[in-house]
Amino acid sequence: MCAVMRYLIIIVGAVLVNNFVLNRFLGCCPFLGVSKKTETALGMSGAVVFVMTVASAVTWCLDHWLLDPLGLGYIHTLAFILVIASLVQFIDIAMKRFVPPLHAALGIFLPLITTNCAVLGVAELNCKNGTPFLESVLFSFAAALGFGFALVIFSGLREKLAWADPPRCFRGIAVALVTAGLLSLAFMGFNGLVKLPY
Amino acid sequence: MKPKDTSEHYILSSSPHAHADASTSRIMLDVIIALLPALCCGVYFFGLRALFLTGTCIAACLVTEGLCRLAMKRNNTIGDFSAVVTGLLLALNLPPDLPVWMAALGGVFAMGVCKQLFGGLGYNPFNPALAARAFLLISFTGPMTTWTKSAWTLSAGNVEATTTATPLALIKKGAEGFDWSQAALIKDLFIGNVNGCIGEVSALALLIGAAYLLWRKVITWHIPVAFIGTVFLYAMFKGGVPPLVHVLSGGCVIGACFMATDYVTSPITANGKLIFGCGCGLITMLIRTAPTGAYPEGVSFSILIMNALTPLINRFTQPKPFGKVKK
Amino acid sequence: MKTVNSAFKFHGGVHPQYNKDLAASKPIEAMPLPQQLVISMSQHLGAPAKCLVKKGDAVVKGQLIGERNGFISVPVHAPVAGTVAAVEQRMGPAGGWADAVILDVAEDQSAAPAFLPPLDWKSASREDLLARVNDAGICGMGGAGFPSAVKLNPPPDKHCEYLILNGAECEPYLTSDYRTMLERADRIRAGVEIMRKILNGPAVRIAVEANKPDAIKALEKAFADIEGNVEIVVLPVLYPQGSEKHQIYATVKRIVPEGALPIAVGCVVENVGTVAAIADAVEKGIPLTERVTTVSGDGVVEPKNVLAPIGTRYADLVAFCGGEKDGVRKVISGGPMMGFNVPHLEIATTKTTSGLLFFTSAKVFQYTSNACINCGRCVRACPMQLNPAFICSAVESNDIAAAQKMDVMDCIECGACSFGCPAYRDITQNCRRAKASIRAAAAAAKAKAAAAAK
Amino acid sequence: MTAIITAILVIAGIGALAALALAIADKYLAVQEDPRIGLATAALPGANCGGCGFAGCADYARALVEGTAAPGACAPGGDAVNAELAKILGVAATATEKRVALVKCCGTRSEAIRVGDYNGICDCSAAAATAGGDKGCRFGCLGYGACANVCPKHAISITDGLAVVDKRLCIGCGKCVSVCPRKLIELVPASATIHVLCNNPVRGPEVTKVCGVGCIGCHLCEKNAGGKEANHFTFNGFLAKVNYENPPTDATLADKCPRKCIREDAHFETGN
Repeated sequence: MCAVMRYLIIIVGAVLVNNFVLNRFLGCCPFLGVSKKTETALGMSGAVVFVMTVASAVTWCLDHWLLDPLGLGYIHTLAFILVIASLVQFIDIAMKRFVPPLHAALGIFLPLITTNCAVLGVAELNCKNGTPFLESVLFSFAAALGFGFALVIFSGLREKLAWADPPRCFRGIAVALVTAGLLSLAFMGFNGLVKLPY
Repeated sequence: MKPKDTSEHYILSSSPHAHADASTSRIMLDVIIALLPALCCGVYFFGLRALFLTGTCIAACLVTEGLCRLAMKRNNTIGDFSAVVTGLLLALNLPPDLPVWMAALGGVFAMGVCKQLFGGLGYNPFNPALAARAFLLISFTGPMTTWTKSAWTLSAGNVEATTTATPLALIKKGAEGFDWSQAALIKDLFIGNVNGCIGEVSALALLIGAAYLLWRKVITWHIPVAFIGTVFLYAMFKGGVPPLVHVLSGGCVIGACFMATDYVTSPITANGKLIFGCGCGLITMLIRTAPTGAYPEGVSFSILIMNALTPLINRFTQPKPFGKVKK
Repeated sequence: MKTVNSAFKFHGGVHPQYNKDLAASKPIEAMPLPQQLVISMSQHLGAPAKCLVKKGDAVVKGQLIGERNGFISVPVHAPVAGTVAAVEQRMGPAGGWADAVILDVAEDQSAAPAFLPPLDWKSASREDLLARVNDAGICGMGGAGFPSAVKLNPPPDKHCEYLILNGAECEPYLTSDYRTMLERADRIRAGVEIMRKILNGPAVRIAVEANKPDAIKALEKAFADIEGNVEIVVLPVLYPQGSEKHQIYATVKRIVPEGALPIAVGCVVENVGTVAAIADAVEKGIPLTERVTTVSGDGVVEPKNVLAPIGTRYADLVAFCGGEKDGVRKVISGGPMMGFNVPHLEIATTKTTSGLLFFTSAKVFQYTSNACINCGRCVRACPMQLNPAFICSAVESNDIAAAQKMDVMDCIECGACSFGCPAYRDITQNCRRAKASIRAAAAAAKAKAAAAAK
Repeated sequence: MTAIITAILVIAGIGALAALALAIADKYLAVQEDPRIGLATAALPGANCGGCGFAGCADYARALVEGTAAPGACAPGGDAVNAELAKILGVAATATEKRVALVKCCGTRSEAIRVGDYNGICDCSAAAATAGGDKGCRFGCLGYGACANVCPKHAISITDGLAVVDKRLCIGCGKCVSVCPRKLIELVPASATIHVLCNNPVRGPEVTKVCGVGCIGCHLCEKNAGGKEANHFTFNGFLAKVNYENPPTDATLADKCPRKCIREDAHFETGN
């Protein structure tokens, strides 16, 4: 299999087939929290793409060049959390300085990327699968794209739901969760569309 | 003391004071009428059980809708026939041999979870019939993909073979040495003498119904043409199985003409409809032709995914007002 | 002079049942004077006129009783001789309250009318003619009531290339313009020549819908020997063909930018009735004090085209047409697509009352709105190419900002969206509501800014 | 043992590096924000009612600190909050009395006539724009609930075609005042107990034609409340109005009103 094809499969697999939110159910907190407006969802997607790509690159280096040689594979989760947390803090500060409107729109959810299991999840997955560096970064990038894709679709649906008239007890997050479930159901159609190399 | 009211009051309302002869129930009735030929074909090919299954689905939908409205303390909306349409569409997308209770469950899911939970007709983001079908397919994969009773005959070379698979399942399996372009096969596919869901087999009956809907101006040409056109072109460039076989087999025609054109879950503008139709066709063919894909048929999933994208498509295909000046 | 078919079709539009045959064959009939007239000071678009009479004053026919009050305003004249019984607030056809002169009509109408001196348009100057249009109190008689003198006096940087006569009369039931074209084609011609002079010789396009072949013939006859660039443009039958912007597109294929007046694309559109009134005002000196009103609908005994003095109460008008039948449920001032419901018949006609329709329960649809099913009929019908369904949903969720973003301010309230809505939603009313709310917010912001500036 | 020490050292090292990076970022990229914004936001009640004219409490707080708004606009917070704000901003506090909304109409469906059967959107402005509204009195409450729909505290209910304010729930934000197309809602001191519930200034005969409880401007209330000198009522045309600078307290005024449009503590129990 030529390399380009392989990369394409990684991207399609991470965006559609094994979508982080709709298939692996990672990153559900921002998925529900920042999906009320499409604009905010787009901003959040951008932030996640950035954080996830950079984080996976950093964690890969950390894992391969520091932890593995020292035989410290068992504490990689701890180390990853540390790195990711400070990275997010850094982005938070930078964003506040350079794009304040986006910072204001993302509000509490930007620091929440720290605890976004998708970020840690992708680092863990790369670590577990022993993916090479370039593919790790690509996979993380694609996974974040998939997260963003799902988030933006979902925000569109929720904007439509804002005009809907569900029964009182289902208003707000309840009906959003049902919608997310149905969206996940729809994405099951991509099941097995491509065979992931790992 | 209240002053005496003058005689009977006139009605006061905002203009316009004239209205076209159109109503939601009339539209739904038109869809039901348009689906009747397909239902008749289903009954002809699969026997009375198909009719029974259809009745069950419709009854389940009606009862669920009524109960939901009652529980929500809202007006009863059974009279707008939308529940009948959903029940009918769901049944037409089920294999004729599905256990009756599963069909009923599908109806309950369609009405309860996919429609009334969002507030009823007009608010559901996904096509209820398709969501219910997908739900059944995921939950009961076996019964939903078993085709036992009605067998169709196909000839490969000089050998006549009887199979219980659907044409798409055969394509997926890669029926070796099979001549897909033979006239008899195309004819069977067109008439509906193949295995498949109750309502999807006969392209002829479905096209008659679609023509009726177009004539009644219930649907526009955009989605069906874009959908089927994309499937055709994709199959043409992909090679192998003739495009016509792809178009005529499985749920392509019923999906393009009846499911994707569902008002509530498809874009409102003509451009949006074209994008929607193309997207449906593309995803359908991706799922159908992926060698490792889990499903031989992708119509319902493709429409569901495009349903999810509909709000975004609407957002980016807003019409430009007459005389709008670019800012 | 030639007759051509319109080659430009605007987007959307609907085909309501026209039912024009009820009154189309009835010649214009002058009605006997009622006992009392209610003459509103606010019959036009813009500032109401300033009332010049008080209780007890005797007035003669044609006397100025309300003077122009601002740039966009027109004067009001007494249609008949009589005595002022009161000057008080009265409700107009659109539901707004304004000062009105209650005039007891004198039995003896022999007193000399106070008309303006007749002018010969060929020798009179452009300025004199314009002043006459102004002094005669002429405003658009099609519905909006825009002051004609303002329309005929474009700003110096704008040149009028086309004078378009609106004879489309696309509203169902109404036949007043049709009868005017049929019976007063010569007056329309005289008006066209006067307006051409005022506007420095623009090309003339007379727009008539194809369902009025008699009117087209009458106009062709009257205009047969006219010089210059004059064309009768036959428009396809489509509502709202009479909308200014759409008529301009259908006749000369120009698109009026949003928020602009037709003069922005070198056009002036005037209703045929107004053109005839201008001819009378110039050549005979008669101010605008009477107009043709179609009284029709299935709830009136004898549908007619009535020539009535302005200020005639609807009760008197319908009495002249044999009275209303039993079971009338709706009374509409204007046409069924854009007209106003009135709660009672004490309301009086104005310069813009083109019709008065009475509908019994057989023709009245009472409705309850259902949820939008997203069918897209309104999007296909909207001549302004808006998305009425989404605007309506947004307004119903009190999201006025979203409605504004979807250009609700461009809505012309033609009603094509509500007309075809299978869910019977109040789309037009919601658009109107959003527009009112946006205008109110803008006015409040302006007032706040003005207060802050102080 | 070495493994544990290596692990501790590695993690500590990563932590130290990250801390250093963050410290540098904080020093060079930080945005200076007035700390008073946070203080003011915290001092506000957080109801986000918008009664102050800003989009929520945080927005008002920002405007306060930037000097584009003055304290005293927060009705829900009352004096305590305004004093707190003034302290944060370092300006003198302006005392505000608690005010509540009053619907100046008592023409219920059973008392005031309707002149048409309205069929359209259930909204007062929409109804008022349709043939001037279906209520006979053109100054009276239409009862389609525009005020109730905007009330952030659900303090307004529609009873028998008339909007009624629950004084205990009302926070005096004034949103209802601006949406009423008839302009008949007024913010009045919560302590006032006698109100004239009518908004129709036209002559008596015109009023009695359309409403059983409309004020006809008979001046009896003024007479009963100690005459003109007592200055408890003012008049606008043929409409009595309570002078809320000097409100009457005599409960019998209500009974003595021949039109029954003067009500004691209109519709609601005494607020706090």
